[in-house]
Order: sequence, then structure tokens, then C-alpha cells
Amino acid sequence: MDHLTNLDWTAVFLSLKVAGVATLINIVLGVSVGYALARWRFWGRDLLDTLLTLPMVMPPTVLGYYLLVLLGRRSWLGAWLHDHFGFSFIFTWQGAVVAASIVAFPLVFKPARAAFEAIDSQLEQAARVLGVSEFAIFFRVSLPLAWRGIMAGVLLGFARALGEFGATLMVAGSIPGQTQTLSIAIYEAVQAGNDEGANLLVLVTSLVCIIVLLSANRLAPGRVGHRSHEI
Amino acid sequence: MDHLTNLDWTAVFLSLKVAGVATLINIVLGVSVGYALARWRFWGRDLLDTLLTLPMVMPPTVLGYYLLVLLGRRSWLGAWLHDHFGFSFIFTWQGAVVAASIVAFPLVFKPARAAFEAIDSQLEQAARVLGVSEFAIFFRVSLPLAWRGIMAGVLLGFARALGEFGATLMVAGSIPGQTQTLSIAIYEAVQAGNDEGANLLVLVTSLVCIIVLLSANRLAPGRVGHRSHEI
Amino acid sequence: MRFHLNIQKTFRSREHTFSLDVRLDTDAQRIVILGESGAGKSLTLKAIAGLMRPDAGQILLGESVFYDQQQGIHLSPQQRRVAYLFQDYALFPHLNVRQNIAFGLVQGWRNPKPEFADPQVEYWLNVFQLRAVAQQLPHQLSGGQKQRTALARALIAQPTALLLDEPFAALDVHLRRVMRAELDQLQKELQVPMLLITHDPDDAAVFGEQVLHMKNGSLLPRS
Amino acid sequence: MRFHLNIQKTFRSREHTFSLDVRLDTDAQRIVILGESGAGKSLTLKAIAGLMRPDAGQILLGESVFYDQQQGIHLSPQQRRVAYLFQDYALFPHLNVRQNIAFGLVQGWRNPKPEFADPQVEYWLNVFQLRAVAQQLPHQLSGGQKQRTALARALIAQPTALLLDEPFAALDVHLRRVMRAELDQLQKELQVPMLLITHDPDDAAVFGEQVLHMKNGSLLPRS
Amino acid sequence: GEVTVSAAASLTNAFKDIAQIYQTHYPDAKVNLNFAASGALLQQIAKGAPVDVFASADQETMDAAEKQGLIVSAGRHDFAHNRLVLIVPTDSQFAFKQLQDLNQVAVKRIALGLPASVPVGRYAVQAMSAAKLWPALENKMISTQNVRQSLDYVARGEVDAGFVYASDATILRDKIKVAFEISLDSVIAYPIAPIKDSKHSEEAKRFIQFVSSAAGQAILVKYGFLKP
Ligand SMILES: Nc1ncnc2c1ncn2[C@@H]1O[C@H](COP(=O)(O)OP(=O)(O)OP(=O)(O)O)[C@@H](O)[C@H]1O
Ligand SMILES: Nc1ncnc2c1ncn2[C@@H]1O[C@H](COP(=O)(O)OP(=O)(O)OP(=O)(O)O)[C@@H](O)[C@H]1O
Ligand code: MOO
Ligand SMILES: [Mg+2]
Ligand SMILES: [Mg+2]
Repeated sequence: MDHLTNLDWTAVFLSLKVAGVATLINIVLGVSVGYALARWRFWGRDLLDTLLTLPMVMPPTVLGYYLLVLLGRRSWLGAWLHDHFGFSFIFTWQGAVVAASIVAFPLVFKPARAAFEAIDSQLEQAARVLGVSEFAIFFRVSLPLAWRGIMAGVLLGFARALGEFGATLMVAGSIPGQTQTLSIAIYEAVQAGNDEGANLLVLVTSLVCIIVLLSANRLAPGRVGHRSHEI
Repeated sequence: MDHLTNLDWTAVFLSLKVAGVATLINIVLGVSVGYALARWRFWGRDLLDTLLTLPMVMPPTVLGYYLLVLLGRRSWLGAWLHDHFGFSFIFTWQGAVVAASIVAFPLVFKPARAAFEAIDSQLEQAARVLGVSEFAIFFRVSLPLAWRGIMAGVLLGFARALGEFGATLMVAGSIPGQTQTLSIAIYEAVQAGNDEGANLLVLVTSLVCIIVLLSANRLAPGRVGHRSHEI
Repeated sequence: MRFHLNIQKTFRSREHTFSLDVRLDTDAQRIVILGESGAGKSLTLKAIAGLMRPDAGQILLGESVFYDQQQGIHLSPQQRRVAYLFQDYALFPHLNVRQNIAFGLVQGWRNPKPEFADPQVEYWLNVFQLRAVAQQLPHQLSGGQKQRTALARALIAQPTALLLDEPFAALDVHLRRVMRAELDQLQKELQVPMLLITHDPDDAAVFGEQVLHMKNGSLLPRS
Repeated sequence: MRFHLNIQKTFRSREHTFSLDVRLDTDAQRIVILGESGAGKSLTLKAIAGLMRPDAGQILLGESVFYDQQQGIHLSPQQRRVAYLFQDYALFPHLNVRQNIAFGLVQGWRNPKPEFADPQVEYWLNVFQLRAVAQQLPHQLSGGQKQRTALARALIAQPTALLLDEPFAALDVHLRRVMRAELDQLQKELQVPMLLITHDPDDAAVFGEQVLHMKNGSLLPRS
Repeated sequence: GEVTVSAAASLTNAFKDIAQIYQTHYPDAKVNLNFAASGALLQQIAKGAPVDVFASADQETMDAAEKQGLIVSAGRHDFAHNRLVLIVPTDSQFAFKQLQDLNQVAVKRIALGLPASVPVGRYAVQAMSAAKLWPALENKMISTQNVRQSLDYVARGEVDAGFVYASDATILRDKIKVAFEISLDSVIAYPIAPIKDSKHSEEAKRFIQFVSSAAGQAILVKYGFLKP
């Protein structure tokens, strides 16, 4: 029991670290890509959108296998990283971050795109006329107005990153204390017939997720200019 | 090869059926729940939202296990269904639908809620004053104005339902021609080291997904009242 | 028809408190409300339309009790069936001019088609000179076109009262005259009470059977 | 300062085609545009502000070339630095009155704080009688308060031209007078060209060094 | 030193115990255990995962590893045997004594690890083929992803019977029971081998020795495995 309790905490922190970093990456990438898809009209835009959604349809294990092929030491990229920096994604928590980011990416960029498209573009025009740079308009007008939709995607992405285990297991392995995240630990406990352990871990994961999601809701910037339904 | 080609098509149709029905269910449930969470203020609203997101964080296999406990022959519900209708979710495509729906549900309701919350409520008020019932307002004002955000979630949910295999495999088994979906077939091919088979199946799944998502984009009702960025 | 209004409502924001306290009991059919910006004119109309629930008081129109705090009555906007012109129009952005105007004519869960044809709609499209832009969406309209669309949308159903918040503010002098005449005639036909908020003395001249001044949330006795 | 305008633009919607063809060459500093609803007044101002790109023509203001189709010049709105009042205000819904007014004063990627204090902001809050509602969000404002906020936001930076689309339409007679005086003074200080769209003859009287009439997309010679 | 051991999922409980005892025996040692399906473990190793020891649940996977030159062939040996058993729910109405009994009409469904990837499934198919039952029973089979899924189906009464290893049957003991053991032509043997690219080959060798030592074998027996 003591042993289990100790194990839990490393796994909890590792999971938070992996899901947190993956979410940060996806906030940056997902919001940028969502914005680009919403604003720039180019040929094949919807096709690109669809291609970027494909990580969703692939069984995570398969995705993990492709990542292994891409990042492994035998690959061009993996070899280069290893030779120049002595670094490898395989069996490291950074590998888990890569897997979790890719799995959760569509969840972030797609709602972000929809939220940016729903903005009344006259407000961005008003900001332009006031002499504010496009860069600043993004942060001062577009982002706050798209906030709700973006947050919905980011929270989904965080939950998915926390729950992912198929691709993660493949790339990062399942080494307790190093790469064994909560969801991998759950999976392993189930496999080993340790049902109480698994239930406990599910409870812990759920609590972690509830706490993070609820605090994120609190963080949201003040209601964005909307009337309550009746005043 | 011939055998494989035959197998593909049953799996393709089965996958489409499962993901399609799951998506229909989620459109109804996810949009309703998203609307309810956006409009009704009640104690514990954000907590409920978070609880409904939890299927995301659980490894699908674990979710599948809980579903087995809930729907299996030994459960109250499973026994009742079996005794009165001779029907069981376990090892049937309907079971796969249940699994896929639950896994994809958060992806639909959360962006839907955000989209409903972003609507200018004055427009709903205008419809009220014009004597239109709340029911009709939902379909004639709220839904069209929230359309983009809802579609983003629905398409994500469809992709996820198509790609889901962990929970599906647990509930529905993997009976070729009956419950073996594309993603389960991919998983099995990968596990068996049949890489060409797996790659082919991945290609098929990706194509199916691309076709469905692209046609869904076309379906979207005309651009909802937004200026292009420059006129 | 007797029109009885007695409502109180307080808005508190961080630095500023605004108290609305409106009392009016009249048999006049045409009431014009003048008053400085921010006096509470729009809020008063909103309360009558059922879009703002007062903290206390009553609103009675003829036989109907729209609102009575003590009796716990607060009819929904749908039940009041008033014509209400929003000061900022509140046009449905996804519907064209024709559909916006026809919106209240159709019940059920589907919007009128973009080509929805109906004698009443045609009538108002002509009278308000909107025929040319009937197929355009709100964001493709000029300010005055939006205002006319919103007014037509409000007037088309048989309302129990006309509540118009600066109905001609965005129109040129000529159009104002045309529409004033049109509204004059409509009110006479329907014989329902009309409350009109305006800054234009000409409106007061035509419609001001009773002219009220509003200041700081209260109605001043007739000027 | 010479002001040269020669722009063409066609809008096609399903049933209706609208052609804008505006030609103007003037040294007047104060230009008032009158005209019926839907004549193309707002579109003309948008073209000058850089929010609508004409199909052909030139826009020159003093030494600056804002737009020249043949030379391929089309300055961004930021480069033109004009003060532009949107007919429907376009206030930022997530920022309070003070932040809206201060919006153009701060560069960088962060909005001014809700309590942002600055002599210029205080000046306009006072002059436009917005101090009491400075902390309120746009949806908590009356129509006239919105309009004044939008006007203050447009005027606060040192603009190269004033483009005002019905700036007083939502204001009562008294406030109109106050603000007209204020604008009059500002224009005299800045000495920049001013184009004002209005339906109010009093505006034309005060600001109409040159009064133009617009009809069907074109400017008619002075009345 | 440190040593990373990739072991088949079915060895989870036994290897966790072994690693713990090993570390108390050799306080300088630190064992990192990595569990997954044997096939996944092979793919990881093939793509350069820093693994020192590989313990597979079947010979085929280890053969593949050897063919790809991933392991030190000289160090490969079998460290445990297992038996194939048929399990049924504890409250089963059937009293199966032999494979032929499965051929009754009343028997509707049987859980079987996916033959293509789950070794236990492969052995079961071999046994049924040898008994001339295979095509007849084929459409009663429910393929499962792994042993645990087979166990769950049996434990929850969704299937009438399931094929697992004797070692797997130690899980969920209160819900399932072993009907009979199935005799096979070949023995079920678990191979272990050091990895060629290993940076901790000494530690790897010591760990492999410990698995085969009396202490290691005692633990394996506790979890239902047999001595090789
Ligand atoms: N939701 C709100 N919260 C706080 N204050 C509000 C809210 N809505 C309106 N107010 C305040 O109530 C006052 C009256 O507003 P109202 O819209 O009725 O003015 P009005 O008489 O219509 O003015 P105008 O002629 O400018 O449209 C204003 O000072 C406004 O700031
Ligand atoms: N995006 C667009 N697509 C099609 N037509 C448009 C578009 N924008 C404006 N129009 C049309 O151009 C014409 C001129 O519009 P504009 O807004 O300039 O009118 P205006 O003179 O400002 O009128 P008002 O006094 O009513 O505001 C109108 O008939 C309008 O319907
Ligand atoms: O279906 Mo999964 O999603 O194995 O992690
Ligand atoms: Mg008002
Ligand atoms: Mg205009």
C-alpha cells in the first residue's frame, strides 16, 4: 500500500508534466494553426484542415508506431538528434510529450478555428483604423473574443493528453518513475489483475483532471461582453 | 489479397455505420447538453461539465471495462435487456456504437456549449418579442448562429468515433464482418506484424475520414453573416 | 386603452448606480418619450416588452397584466405580442432582409425560405423601399436599410402595442417623412398604444398626443 | 490640404447590383455628405479609411497617396491613421468605456487596464459626459453612450483626417450641440480634413464648408 | 548499475516481484521495467529503445528479434514454461473435461487471444486443429486483444469458456476456475536474452542469471509458471 502510494505521486506529477507541456505546445501551435486556417484563404485549406484532423482517426497504438519509425534512433531525425545532442525521444518523458501533443492537437486547433471564424471582423477593422499592429490585434481583439471556443478545445486537449496511453506507451515505454504516466499505470494495473489499484488510479486521474479543469474555468477572463438572458 | 479486399469493405461499412450512428446520437445529446450547460445556470454546472469530460481522460480500454461491467449480462441493465428483449450490447455493433458515442461525447458537447455561449443573446430576445416559441428559437436562431462551433465538435467526434478501438474492442469484441471495425483491423494487423496490411487499412481509414469531413464542410449552411476581411 | 406603468429597477456597476423609477398612467394612444442620452428610455421600453424584469411594480395594458411583482405575474415576451424596434436593430445575421421581415409570421422550427413570398412581406418591402436589397444579408446593408428592415419586422405581425426606439434615427429627411406617414396610418388602423422614443422634434409633433420627458431614470410631467 | 477622391467599386448580390463611382477634388477642410439611405456614403468613408478596396481609382490626401490602383498602392488602415467613426460604433465588447477610448493610445500586445489613467482619456470622458459609465462594458451602455464612446475612441489619437459616419444620430438635441462645439474646436486645432455624414441640417450648417449630395453611388455637384 | 528490462505483459506481476528481490540482493542495482505486448516491445527495441534485457512470451517474437540481430544469441535461453488451460466462470453450467466438449450446440462463445498476435491464441488453435475441431469451433471464437480481455469475458459470463495460460488463471481467482489443462505437442517456453546494443551488458547478464536462479524460479512458480 505504501509502495502504491509512493508510485502514485511520481505518476501523478509525471502525467501533469507531460499533459501540461503537451497542452502548452498545443496552445501555441493549435491556436496559431486555427487562426491561420480561419483567416487565410488558400487553395486546399479545407483539405489541410482535414489532414490535420487525421491523428484522431488513427488508433493511438498505430500512431505510436509511426512515431517510433519517425523518431527512433534508426530514423534520420532520431540519428541526428542522438549524434549531435545525445538525446532520444524514445523512452523519455519528452517522447511522451510528443505523442500526447500529436494526439491532442486536432482537439485544439479545430475549435480554435471555429471560434476565430465566428468573430465579427468589423471589430478587427476598428482596431486597424486605430493604428494597432496586426500582431497586437491578434492578442488584444481576436484572442479575447475567441477565448471561449479556444478554452473548450484546450481543456479537451488537456484531458486527452492526460488520458492518452496508446501512442505514449509505444514511444516512451512504461518505466515507473520515468515514463509511466497515470494512464499507463492504470492500463498496466488492469492487465496485471490489480483491480483495486486500477480503480484507485482511475480515481486519482479523474480528480487531477477535475481539479485542473475547474481551476482553468476560474482562470477564464471575465465574461466576454454578453448579456445575461434577462436583465 | 482478395480476402483482404473483401474484408476491407465490410469493415469500412461497419466503421461508417458505427461512427455514423454514434455521431448522430452525439449530435442530439451533445448539442442538447451543450445548450443546457450554456443557458441554464445551476449550482455545480461547471462540475457537471467537468464530469462529462472525464471519458476523455480514461484509457479507452478501462472505459470499455467499465462499460462491460455496466452493460454485461451480469449487470442489472444487461440482464433486464437480455431477459425482456433477448438483446445484449456485448459483441454486437450496437455495443460498438455505445462505446464510440461515449468516447466522442465530450468532443461534441464542449465546443457546442462554447458556441452557444458566444451568441449575442439580444438576437434570441428579438425572436422572443416576435412571438416565436423557445423551441423554434433554438432551431431558427441559436443553432444556426452556433453552427460553426458545433460542426467543429461534431467532426472531431466523428473522427474519434471512427478511430476508437480500445473501448469498442472491449464491448463489441472483434468479430470479422460483425463487429470488427477498421481501427480494430488496423490494430490487429499491426500486432500481427502485417505492416503492409496495416498501412493499407490506415490509408483506407484516412480516405474515408477525409471524404466524410470534406463533404461535411460543404454541407455547412451558408457563411453565417460575416464580412470577409476586406470588402 | 389604459396604459399603466409603475416600475422600479436598480443597476449597480462598480462605480455607478442607475435607478429606474417610471410611473405613468394614461389613456393616450400615442406617447412620445424625449430625454437625454442615458436617461432610461430604452430600459423602459425593454421592461414593457418583457426583456427586462423590474425589481418591483406593475405593467398593465388595457385588460392585460404584463407584470405585477406582488401577484408574481411576469408574462413572457411571446405572450405580450408587442412590436418592438431595438435601438441597434438586432437583425438576424444569418437571414436576408425578406427572411428577417417574415420571421415572426411563421411558427414552427424552420425559418422562412430566402424567397419567402407573402403579401404582407411584399407590402412592407415596397413601402419601406427595401425591394432591391430583399436578398441581402444584414452585413451587406447600409445603416438606414438595416433600420427599415428592423422596423418592418416589428410592425408586420398584428401587435398589441408599438414600442419603437428611435425608429428613424438613421434615415434621411425624405425617408423619415414617408415612414412617419406610414406609421401614422398603421397606428390609426390598429388602434393600439404606441410609445416612441425620439430625439427629433418632428416626430414629437406628429405622434405626440402625450409627450413625456425622461431624466435620470424618471419621467417628468408633461412639458 | 488637397483631397482627391476618384474611386469605382461594384457590389453584386443576387438580385441587386450597386455601383459606387465617387469623384471629388477639393481644398475644403470641412465636407458634409448628405444623401438618401443606401446612397453609398458609408462605403465612401470606408474606402478612404482603407476598410474597402475599390476596384479602380485613386485616393490622395495632401502629399499622401492612400490608394492608387495603377501604381498598385493600397496603404493599410494603420498607415493611413485616420479617425473613423463606424455608423454602428464597433465598440470592443470585452473592454469597458475607458479601455475602448484608450485602445489606440497603447501599442504592444496588451490592452490598457480597466483603470487606465491618462490625461487625454480623462479629457474626453469629461467632455463627452462619460465619466459615470467609464467602467461599464458596451452592453451595459445606452445607445447614445455607445456613440459617444466610439467618437471619443476615434478622436483621441492625432489623426490625419476625421471620417465621421452620422456621429450624433443617437444623441439628444442638447448633447448634439455640446458635441458639435467640441468637434468644431478639435478640427480647428488639428487642421485636418473632416468628412461628416449626416441627416441633420444643423450639422451641415456648422460643418458644411462644402456640402455634397450623394445619390445612387455618385456625388452630385454642390447643392 | 541500471538495467532496463522489457518484459511481456503477462509477466508483469512475476517480474515486478523479481525486480524487487533483485534490488534488495544487489543494492547497487536499479531495474527499470517496461511492460507491453511482446510485439510492441520488439518494435521499440528495433527502433533503438535503450533496452538491456528482453523477455518475450513466445519464441516467434524472440526469433524475429534474433533474425534482426537485436539480441545476443548466445545469451538467449528459456527461463519458464507454462501450460495452456481452459477456464470457465465459477458458476458455469458446463462441466468441460476435454476439447470435444466445446463442440456442443449449447456452447455459444469462447474467448481466444487473437491468434495472429497473442501467443496463447496460437497454441489454442494448434491444439484444436490437432483435435480436428478447428473449423467447427472457429465461429464461436471471440478474439481478444490480450489475456486480460479473455479473463474479463469469462469472469463476467459473457463467454462460456476461454483459453489462457495457467499463470494467467491466477488472476480473478474468485470468478473463474480452470476446467482442464490442454496438452500440446510443443512446450510453451518463455525466452529471455540480452540486447546487443546494451550499454549495461554486465548488469543485464546478472539480471538474467537471477531470473533463472532458484530465487527467481520460486517467484515464477508462485505466479503459476513452471520450471523450464
Ligand atoms: N446592464 C446594465 N448594467 C448597468 N447599467 C446599465 C445596464 N443597461 C443600461 N444601463 C444604464 O442605464 C442607463 C439608461 O440606459 P438606457 O439605454 O435606457 O438609456 P436611453 O435613455 O435609452 O439613452 P439613449 O438615448 O442614449 O439610448 C444608462 O446610464 C446605462 O448606462
Ligand atoms: N457587402 C456588400 N454587398 C453588397 N451590397 C452592399 C454591401 N455593402 C453595402 N452594400 C450596398 O451598397 C449600398 C450603399 O451602402 P452604404 O452603407 O454606403 O449606404 P449609406 O449611404 O451609408 O446609407 P445609410 O444612410 O442608410 O447608412 C447599399 O445599397 C447597400 O445595400
Ligand atoms: O483507443 Mo486509445 O485511444 O488506445 O488510447
Ligand atoms: Mg436608448
Ligand atoms: Mg451608412
